[in-house]
Amino acid sequence: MMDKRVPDVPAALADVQDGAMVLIGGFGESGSPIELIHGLIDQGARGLTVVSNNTGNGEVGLAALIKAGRVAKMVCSYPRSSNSKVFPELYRKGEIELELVPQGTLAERIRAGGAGVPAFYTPTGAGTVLAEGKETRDFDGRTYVMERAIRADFALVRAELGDRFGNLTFNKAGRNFGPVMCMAAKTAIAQVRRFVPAGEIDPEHVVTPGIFVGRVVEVPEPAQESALIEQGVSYP
Amino acid sequence: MMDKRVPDVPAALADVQDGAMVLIGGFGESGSPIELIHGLIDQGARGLTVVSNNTGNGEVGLAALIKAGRVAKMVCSYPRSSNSKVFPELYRKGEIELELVPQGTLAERIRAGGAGVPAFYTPTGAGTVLAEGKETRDFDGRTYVMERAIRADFALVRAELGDRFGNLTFNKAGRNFGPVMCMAAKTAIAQVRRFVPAGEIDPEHVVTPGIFVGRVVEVPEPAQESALIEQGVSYP
Amino acid sequence: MSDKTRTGLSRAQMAWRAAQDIPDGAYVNLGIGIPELVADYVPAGREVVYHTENGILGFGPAPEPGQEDPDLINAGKKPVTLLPGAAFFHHADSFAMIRGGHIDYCILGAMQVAANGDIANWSTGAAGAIPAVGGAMDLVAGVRNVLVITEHTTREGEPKLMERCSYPLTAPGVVKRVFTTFGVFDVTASGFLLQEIAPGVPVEQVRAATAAPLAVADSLKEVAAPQPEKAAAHV
Amino acid sequence: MSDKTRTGLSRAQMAWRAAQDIPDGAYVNLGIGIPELVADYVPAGREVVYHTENGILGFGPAPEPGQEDPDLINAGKKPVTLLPGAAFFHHADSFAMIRGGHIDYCILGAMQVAANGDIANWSTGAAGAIPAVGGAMDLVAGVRNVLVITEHTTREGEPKLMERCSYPLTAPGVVKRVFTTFGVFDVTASGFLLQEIAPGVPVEQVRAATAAPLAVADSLKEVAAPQPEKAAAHV
Repeated sequence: MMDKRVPDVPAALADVQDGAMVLIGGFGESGSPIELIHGLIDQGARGLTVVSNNTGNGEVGLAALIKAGRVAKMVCSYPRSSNSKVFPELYRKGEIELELVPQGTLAERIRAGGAGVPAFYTPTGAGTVLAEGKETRDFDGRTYVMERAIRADFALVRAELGDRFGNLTFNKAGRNFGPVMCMAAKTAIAQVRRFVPAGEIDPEHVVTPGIFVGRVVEVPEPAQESALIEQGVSYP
Repeated sequence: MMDKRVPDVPAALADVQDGAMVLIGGFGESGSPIELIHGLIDQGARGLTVVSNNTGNGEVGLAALIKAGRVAKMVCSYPRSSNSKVFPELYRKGEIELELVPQGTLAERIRAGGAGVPAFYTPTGAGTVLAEGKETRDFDGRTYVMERAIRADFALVRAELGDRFGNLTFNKAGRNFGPVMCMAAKTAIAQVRRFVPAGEIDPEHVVTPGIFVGRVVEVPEPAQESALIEQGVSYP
Repeated sequence: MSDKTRTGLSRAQMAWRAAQDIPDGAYVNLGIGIPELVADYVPAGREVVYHTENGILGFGPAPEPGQEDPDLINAGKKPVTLLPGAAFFHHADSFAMIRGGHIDYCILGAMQVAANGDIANWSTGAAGAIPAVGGAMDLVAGVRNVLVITEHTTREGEPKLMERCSYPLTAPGVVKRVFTTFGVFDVTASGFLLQEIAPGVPVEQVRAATAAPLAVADSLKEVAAPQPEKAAAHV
Repeated sequence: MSDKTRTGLSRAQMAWRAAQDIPDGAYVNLGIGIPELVADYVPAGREVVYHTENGILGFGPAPEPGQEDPDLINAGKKPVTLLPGAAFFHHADSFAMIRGGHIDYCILGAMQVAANGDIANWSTGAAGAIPAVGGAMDLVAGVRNVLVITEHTTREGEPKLMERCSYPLTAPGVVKRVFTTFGVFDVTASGFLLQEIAPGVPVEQVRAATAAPLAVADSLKEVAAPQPEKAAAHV
């Protein structure tokens, strides 16, 4: 029987190896799989390359993973925010690498990785410093940049409902990078607010078909990053 | 006020010009916008380039459009079927051009057109006659074919529900090419089984956001191609 | 062709044998024809999720007569049903599943398979034929394990396992295993390797019907398929 | 800076003026800062659908206090509400809308805009700064009409309308029109063209604060924005 449900967060993350490439969903705290990120801190893998739109806030979630020294390299579009101290500090000290990617290019590179497309052309970034060192090419009189696909070992995402096949729905704009990150990882791990029996999600309403998902773990009341920060939490 | 609803099929198709490039949804009869296709026959535009997975059956729908001599060129993956006579006959006589594209490449080229990606690489077709004359390139030791995006003047698709903003849902596997074709056309026209008030489609369940749709026309009881053929219908 | 020692496995037996290779929890795409029969023979206790390139995961068998829905069909345009946990998606997502390596197995028919894993299953290249490819090239280029089920020879007795394909390729070097009337053939770095043979068929007969060098596994055994009559009864 | 003839338009007046350029039925993406105010001034009778790159079409104003949902936010990470007809979608689809030319207008802030339409709004290129680009490059490369709202000069009085940008570009040659404290500037093939001027501001003052040649339209008129006090009251 196909059953992708795992009993808890440690079981979901047990085989993340040192040096793994990990996609982490979320746009700021929206859709951020905070319990999975904290589980990854507990699990201990080091030297990670993390692909995520931002670099976290305060000292919880992604910021805590970075603070714990587990991330060798960040691939992201917007590594600073009103409340990000951890990444900027390490970056200035030269202790973490950064690959800066325009947000839409980041999403499209991840989708390409999931779709078996090794490279594509985009107008975004053409004529800017972010295209330096990249191949460019003209099509129909406009210059485009060639971008390579991103594939990863793991994806960690937050979803709303999940069933034993790994079918997922998301909550509002918390959907953001979740669906494409599930596509691009060898093992996509989703924390869901609620397990539902197979068939409870209408086949018309499935957002991420289970084929893209490796494991589902139930986290009924996920923490909000901003609430933890307000409470002065520093993980672990 | 934004209102993409039009009163009838002729109003939806009034400005299709001779020589237009038209994407037509459907996988066989599933999801085929048969009333819009018949409307296009009535409307009279000639010299069309039609992009559609198949070439129609019997003498209704897409086959009837071809039979009426309106299609100069077909771009499709599977131009024959158990009940297709019209296209093969014209093709053998040299009266219609064919660009044969693998089905997944066809879908991806259309999506790329809608997503502002002018070209991408795919493993599909590499080392076959369908890659002849196309650029190939190795990435990580495997050969890929460069494929160009498809953009069109119009898309004709069949959907299930539609609202005044053009938001759409589809019916089961009738979804097939509909969403990507809507993305890739300057004017996407959807025949929907039912108009619904804005907000009736849950924002989580919208399959094609209205931004990709230009016009919506209600066709409450769409004909099925196979039923028309059984009845011996030949359109017009 | 009534002599069982000459005919080898039935279509149902070939499908039965291929089905034994599908592990529990696999995502599988079945081609039109004999491959469709595979679903009937997946061993009890294994749950397999079927993908069809027109946009469904998790479909089930044909519906009762009268329950057909023209929008609920497989890639062969035959009516199917839905199992709990099914999902619909558009064509670009469906082929992302294929091209992105998310489908574990595809089982296809073929006109020819070559000793180097090349497959030809979309065109004879004959002048005047209407070329039609559908999703065949995407499947063989993208799916992790490409398996072929085919009669060992054409109706005219021409070999289908070749040194090199004479028909236009669907993709080069992708086939892992072939199930034919005469047995189970792995495609190895040094060509075809006969792993299992149809009961009562001599190796020399297989060789004679194969247009490529044929190695025979030391561990060669008979295909343990149920009797054709019995297997056929399931269909 | 209390002298109105020197300060020109208020933030609200700039937003008001930009809002007049948005036609009925447009899909619009508003940047963070002054551009956000534009939504308050779209003339009655015009229906505009707002897009935010994190995955919503059809959002509305901020919710009542206590009604905020951390998963219902805009690209500036501020809470929003939904209007009837809204839709959610993932990031690849959201940027397909942007890159694919489906968004009619984006209205953004800028550090610098050049006479050739170049825009710099993501980085000063200063050593030690943490580079961060977000969706800025996608928006200016993909949206059909890129409009900029900005103070005419920096807080330090440095010009922001330049012959060429000195900061790293967000994209070359994309800006169509700039709304500043001092007026409305079209980017034409021959550089900046002053189309409308803030009431009471002399052209020479505008020229002096602009680091590029400035042509003045024959049809130059005053910006017809409501009084700053009145406009500000709407915010």
